[in-house]
Amino acid sequence: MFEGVPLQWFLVTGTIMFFVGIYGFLVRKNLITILMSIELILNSVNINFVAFNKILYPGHLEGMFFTIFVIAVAAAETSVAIAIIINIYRRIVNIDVEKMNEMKY
Amino acid sequence: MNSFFKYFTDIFNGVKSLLKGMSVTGRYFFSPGSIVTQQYPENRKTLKMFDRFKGEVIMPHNEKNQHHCTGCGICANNCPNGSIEIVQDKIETPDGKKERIIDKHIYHLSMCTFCGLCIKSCPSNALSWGQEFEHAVFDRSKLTKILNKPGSSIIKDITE
Amino acid sequence: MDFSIYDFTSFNQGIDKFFFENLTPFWATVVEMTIIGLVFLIFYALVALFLIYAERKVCAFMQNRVGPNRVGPYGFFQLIADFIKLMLKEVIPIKNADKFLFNLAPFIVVIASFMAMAAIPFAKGLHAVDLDIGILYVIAVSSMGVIGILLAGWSSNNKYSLIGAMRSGAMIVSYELSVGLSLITIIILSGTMQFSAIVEGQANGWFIFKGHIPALIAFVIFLISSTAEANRGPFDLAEAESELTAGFHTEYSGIKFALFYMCEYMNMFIVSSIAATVFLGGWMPFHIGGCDGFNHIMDFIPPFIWYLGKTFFLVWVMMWFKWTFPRLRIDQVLTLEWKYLLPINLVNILFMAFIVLMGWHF
Amino acid sequence: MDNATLKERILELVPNAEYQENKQFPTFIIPPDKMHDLALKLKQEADLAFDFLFCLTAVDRIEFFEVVYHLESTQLKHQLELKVRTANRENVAVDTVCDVWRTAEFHEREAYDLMGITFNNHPDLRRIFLDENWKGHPLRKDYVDEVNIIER
Amino acid sequence: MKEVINPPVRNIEDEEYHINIGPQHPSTHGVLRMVVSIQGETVKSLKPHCGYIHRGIEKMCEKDTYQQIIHLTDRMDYLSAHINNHVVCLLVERALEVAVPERVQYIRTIVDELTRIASHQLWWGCFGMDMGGQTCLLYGMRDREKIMDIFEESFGSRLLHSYYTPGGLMGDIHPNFQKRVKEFITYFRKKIHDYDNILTGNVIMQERTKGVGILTKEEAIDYGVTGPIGRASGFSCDVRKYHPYGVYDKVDFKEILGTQGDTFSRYMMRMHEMRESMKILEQLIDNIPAGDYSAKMKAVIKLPAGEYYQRVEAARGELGVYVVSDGNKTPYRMKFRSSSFSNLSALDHMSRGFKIADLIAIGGSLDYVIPDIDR
Amino acid sequence: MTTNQLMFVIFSAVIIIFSILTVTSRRILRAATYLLFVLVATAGLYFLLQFNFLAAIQLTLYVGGIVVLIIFSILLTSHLGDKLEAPGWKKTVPALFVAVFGAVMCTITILQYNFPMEVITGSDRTKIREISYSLVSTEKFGYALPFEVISILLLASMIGAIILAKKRKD
Amino acid sequence: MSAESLILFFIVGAFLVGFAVVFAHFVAPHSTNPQKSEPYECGIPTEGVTWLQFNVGYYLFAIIFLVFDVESVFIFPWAVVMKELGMVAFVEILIFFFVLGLGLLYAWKKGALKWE
Amino acid sequence: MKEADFRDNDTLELFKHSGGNILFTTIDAIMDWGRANSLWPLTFATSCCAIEMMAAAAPRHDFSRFGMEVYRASPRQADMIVVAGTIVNKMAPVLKRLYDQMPDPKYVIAMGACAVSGGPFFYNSYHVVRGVDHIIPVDVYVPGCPVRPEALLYGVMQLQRKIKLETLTNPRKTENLQ
Ligand code: SF4
Ligand code: SF4
Ligand code: SF4
Repeated sequence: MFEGVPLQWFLVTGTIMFFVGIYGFLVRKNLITILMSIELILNSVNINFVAFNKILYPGHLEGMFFTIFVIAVAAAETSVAIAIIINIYRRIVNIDVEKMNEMKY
Repeated sequence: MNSFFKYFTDIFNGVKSLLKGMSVTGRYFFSPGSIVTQQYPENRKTLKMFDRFKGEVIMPHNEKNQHHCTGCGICANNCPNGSIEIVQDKIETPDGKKERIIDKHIYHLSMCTFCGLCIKSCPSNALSWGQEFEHAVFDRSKLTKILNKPGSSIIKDITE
Repeated sequence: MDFSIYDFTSFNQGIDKFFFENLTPFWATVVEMTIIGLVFLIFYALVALFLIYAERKVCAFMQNRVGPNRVGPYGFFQLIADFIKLMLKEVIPIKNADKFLFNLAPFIVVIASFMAMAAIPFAKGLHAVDLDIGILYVIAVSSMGVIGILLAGWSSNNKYSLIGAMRSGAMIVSYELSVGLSLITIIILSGTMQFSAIVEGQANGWFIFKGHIPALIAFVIFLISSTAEANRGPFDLAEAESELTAGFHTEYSGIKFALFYMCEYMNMFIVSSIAATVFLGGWMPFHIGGCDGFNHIMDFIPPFIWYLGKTFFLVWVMMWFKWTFPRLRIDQVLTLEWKYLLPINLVNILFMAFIVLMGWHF
Repeated sequence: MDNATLKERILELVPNAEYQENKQFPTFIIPPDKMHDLALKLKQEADLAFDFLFCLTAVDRIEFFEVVYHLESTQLKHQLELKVRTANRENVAVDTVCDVWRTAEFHEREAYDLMGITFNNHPDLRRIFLDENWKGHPLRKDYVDEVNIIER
Repeated sequence: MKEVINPPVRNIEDEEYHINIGPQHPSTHGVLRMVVSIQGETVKSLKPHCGYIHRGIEKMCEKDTYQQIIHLTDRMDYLSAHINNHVVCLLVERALEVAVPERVQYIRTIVDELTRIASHQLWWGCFGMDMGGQTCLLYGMRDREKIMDIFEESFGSRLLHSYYTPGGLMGDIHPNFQKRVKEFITYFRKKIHDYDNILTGNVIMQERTKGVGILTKEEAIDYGVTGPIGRASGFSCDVRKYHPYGVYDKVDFKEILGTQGDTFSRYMMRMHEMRESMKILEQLIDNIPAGDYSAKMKAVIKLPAGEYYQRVEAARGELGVYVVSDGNKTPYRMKFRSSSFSNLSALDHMSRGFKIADLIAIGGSLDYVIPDIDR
Repeated sequence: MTTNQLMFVIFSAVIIIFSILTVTSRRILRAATYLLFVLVATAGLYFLLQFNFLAAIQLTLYVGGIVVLIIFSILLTSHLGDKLEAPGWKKTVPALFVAVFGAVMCTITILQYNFPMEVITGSDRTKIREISYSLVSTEKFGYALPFEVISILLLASMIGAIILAKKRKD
Repeated sequence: MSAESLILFFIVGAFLVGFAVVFAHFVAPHSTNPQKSEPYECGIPTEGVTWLQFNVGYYLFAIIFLVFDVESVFIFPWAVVMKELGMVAFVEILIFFFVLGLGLLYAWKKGALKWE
Repeated sequence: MKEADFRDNDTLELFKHSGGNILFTTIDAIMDWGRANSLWPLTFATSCCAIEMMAAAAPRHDFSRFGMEVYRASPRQADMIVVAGTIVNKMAPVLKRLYDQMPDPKYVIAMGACAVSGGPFFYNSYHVVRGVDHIIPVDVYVPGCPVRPEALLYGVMQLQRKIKLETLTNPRKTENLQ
């Protein structure tokens, strides 16, 4: 029943999302927002995976499994990242990357 | 190992105590006979206050529109929060003596605490308890009452 | 077995066909889903209202009272009065609150529970969607609700609601695990996640009986953790009245509060219907193997009634919990989950897997 | 300990205390500067052991204020009433006893609030009932408040 | 290379944060306001702010005669209204050295104990509600209504009766009184099992209260904490035992002492006390002697100049009244030593280091009546 | 325009708009909420592609897990009135340039490449059963090993997070 | 009925609820006074900013939750085929659980499961 | 209860507005019916009368028959405030603030002598507000000390009668009442 949406559309969406994520990653100073930008980037990649899988190799599941594992890894990454962020926050009551140089030991 | 068993006995005892509690509420749920509610406005006809119920202070009048109050003011003095004000009037009795009688026995229901001191201290037993409790009003001034009815007079005691 | 009198599948397909024959597929889908959405929304509102009424009556009876009885017969219109009142109530804008999030929060909560309802089969063939990942879908969708609560608490610029939100956030996410894991026990037994297939699988015995002890344990765990999921007492420490006045919805008034209020009951309904579907056979009538006469009589009760009966029974059990138990403290709540329910659950899954492996189940 | 020995003991501790006849408790008037020391001793000495301060009152005696302490020993079950008088109405400071009996903390705050007696060394001497910016101390006999009081 | 700097370590978990509970709050049992400093959710310290219901009763007493004062004492600790009346009556009687008829003493004792039970029932309900079990409140209130009926039949009102007068009572008890009290005892003996089942044994409640809000015996004495709370800590402080009034010296009852001093033992103390009170009632109810319901008193009561102190055991602990009389018909100075006031002062100490939820439970177990604190 | 196209357009519009808002919003919790929308819309895309399982995972893990965690940490580290500093021009302009340049380049490349169109054949829906088999099976196209490795990854991340986050007792 | 129609379902729900809110907004009375929109704090003006005291307890649970959430999501597909695959699946899950059980045990022993 | 059984009907007459057109009267009727039958009280209680308010909620008298058992702890969700007990000067601003924070339409019942007029503390007390109507507009006064639960229920019914006089065209504006 699925038809009509060309692969490019997905890819373009993914691309734009990816670069928006890149932009956020570069511009943002707050660690949590940076983390959110990274999620955007990962998500855009996932879209591509899934789209490729579905449209180019419909019988297979590789793209999907990759996505699943990416999500799982992202979850693991987030939990550690947040732990780090919280730790930093506890130390200097700030989570700005630019203030982070105070942290150097 | 001990703590391992404790882990399970804790669960067991906990669940048991919870079930015990649930049995109480469950029992009441299934016994509608235990409902104790008196449905006030519906049972208004049958609702009867205890005969000593202190609803408000009233001044009983007999059928000739007479009451016992002499206007002495003792009740007003005894009232702890000034719920009673006596307005006296001077009249001349037929035999020429000047006598004070009651003009208005003002009773602030809004302030009365139903302590009963006025009733207890009234030397001529002019006051008593009314059974009315439906007092709610929209206007506070409605709660100030004049206990002696208009045109009422005092019952002359037989002893006089 | 003959469910044909109460089979909605053909009915559904008929409607489906009707639309798809007369309209383009696009419009057919749109119209169909709009109608279904409307029907569900009405159902949603009605169930919520009924549950609020039921709760008030149930708690009244448990407390030797009569409960609402002055508005309409047996006080049944009480809820309508409440509803009208809440609709006509002022909605107070809160100073310094983040307006966007403040207004968004109830939506998230409502939508989460509303979406979850889509997958529940009310009778044979009577469901909005029948996904092959039904259970996972419901868990996934309802996990969004907690975000609404967190946002509500944070954006209302109030200490109580913030603490309440954090508490219920920590609590709900924790108990989500138990909800999921206890359902896994049944998935092992049934070998499917599709609600319709799960129900079909219980035609000759509910899973709670089929699965021996593990299913029973899973059921109890599910009941406990779903009570917590729905933020109901004794786990209602988010709105712990005696500590935090009204918890995360302290600052909500009027219709927005009504949404939260409704959601609490809806969540209760949804978790109960999941439990009824997964453990108690959903719309499947009660059957005893061998007693054909008995089974036939049971078949005549419409599945919808069976479903509602089971669900409301579980709802009633949850109300019973609420009106009996004192509230848990936050650390007790978390201890219960992480030190009791979760390990037991994990072991239970293994146990069930072992039973299935050995073929000991019925 | 019976009242007679108690009297002796107190007079021994504070020689210039003044014994007052009272049917209920042996009563002493203690000079303000001695009170804190006496309190400590009353609590600590084993034969006195007044560990329970069950009431602390301030009384406005027109010329001066009086702080009344009611003490009991939970082991020996004897009771005692002490009074401390301020010199006049203006200088109304008394030493606190709330380091000896913690319950005095609230009672002294109450006395401060309603009677205007200040307690030296009190850890947290704020008004307890009335607003911080309330004027006057209502339980004083000379307190007038036209706004709030309607006399009968 | 940059110089190694140790950043200033600010331990934000240790920073204090204030939260305000009350005056309008469902679990402060009235209008107490508590400013709680918390760290995480742990109570660091707590400042009670009273006075939201300070009505100036002591000042008003200076303008009222002794009979009139009675109705004000009702309104202090309204849950043990009779006991509050009792203390003033006893004081006047002691000052005037009036012999109160035996019957009056019996009735007063019975009514006091009924009041105590009613108060504890309400407390049980409120405590249950503080713990989150609303049903408890309704059960408590339901059973309390039985006592309210007894009161209303005899004294004409439900909560505040002004029934005692110096020297006696306002009127005699209703003929049904004894019958109803006996009915109540049989009724309540059954119901108190429900109380145990639903709350006392409950694992949630036990977990929440055991070891929470501990007050040792020394601290209890130090803080002047009396009543069930003091006894839960092992402080034997029952005025009924040590300074008997009424006919308490003639009845046999136990002063039950706890050892733990935690919330749970405070809870248990009141449960025991209800049973003890019923025991007292059973001993007295059939033996009310005949006689007058009041001693002969002058219409205007004037206490001889001097100071008087009277203590009784109210439902929440020791209630004292201190009167300085200058020989007039009104007292010169009247001070109520209310139990809740002293009990409250220990709250700060008791709740330190526990969670906010525990604070509510501790507050519930203290059972303060705010107008009793504020007067 | 078919249903699918319409849906896709809606979703990608939501994704793009809200991802832009995510990186530009100055209120951090709003940014997280926008991120939530992006993720939900992505889940919608997966539904559209009939990867139901994947969509459910996206909702459970991303929306119900990661976003919740992010919101939790925001709740802990920022106040209601807080606004992030607006990034200065010095940062924005190059970043914008990079992003726009990259996006345009990639888009052009994608559009120019000739992907095979109209290849949809075979099974239209990915059945959960297939997925499960390949996840658990140890044969070719089986993911048993990653499945186990994930558990180790989770263990590692959990230990790491606990070590990092636990209050040090000093 | 297809899965993607869920989206329409979503939209209908959101729209109708939104309609209710907007409707209520129009019919409800409005009035203002200076204190109405102040935050409620038991009738006392709030002091200081409203923000939560930093409390590690809450989010530590969120972290552990996330980890277990990933885990449970992976068990779902396993559970579906457990019946058919039998022993292989059972062994796999044993290993899986063993590793995760270690994690849980670690968290337990470290006191991360104790709320403070 | 019949109209004639109620007290103070003449004051109620004064509140009556002249009727609108038929459409509006039906809507008004529905609206007022909803409001009158769904009065959620704020948990607000200061002293003795509060106990009787609780007694009214207790099984014997059961507030919930009126649909009133939904005590809301937050003023944002309450429709009505039952001022049960004495209000003192220190409490007055708090009460005012709570009242202000309630959403419209909101109603006030002054329960007990203290709330009506200061009651036993009218004379000689230095800290008592003599009637809450000095602070907030009161709809119904229920005297008594304490008020019997039945009397409170009666007061609620009086309030319901008053609510039923509201119209859409002439809504109740609490801010103008003062
Ligand atoms: S009522 Fe009695 S006391 Fe009062 S004025 Fe009349 S006669 Fe005197
Ligand atoms: S009952 Fe008491 S308060 Fe009421 S008028 Fe009589 S004396 Fe005054
Ligand atoms: S009216 Fe009477 S019962 Fe009510 S609060 Fe005032 S003093 Fe107490």
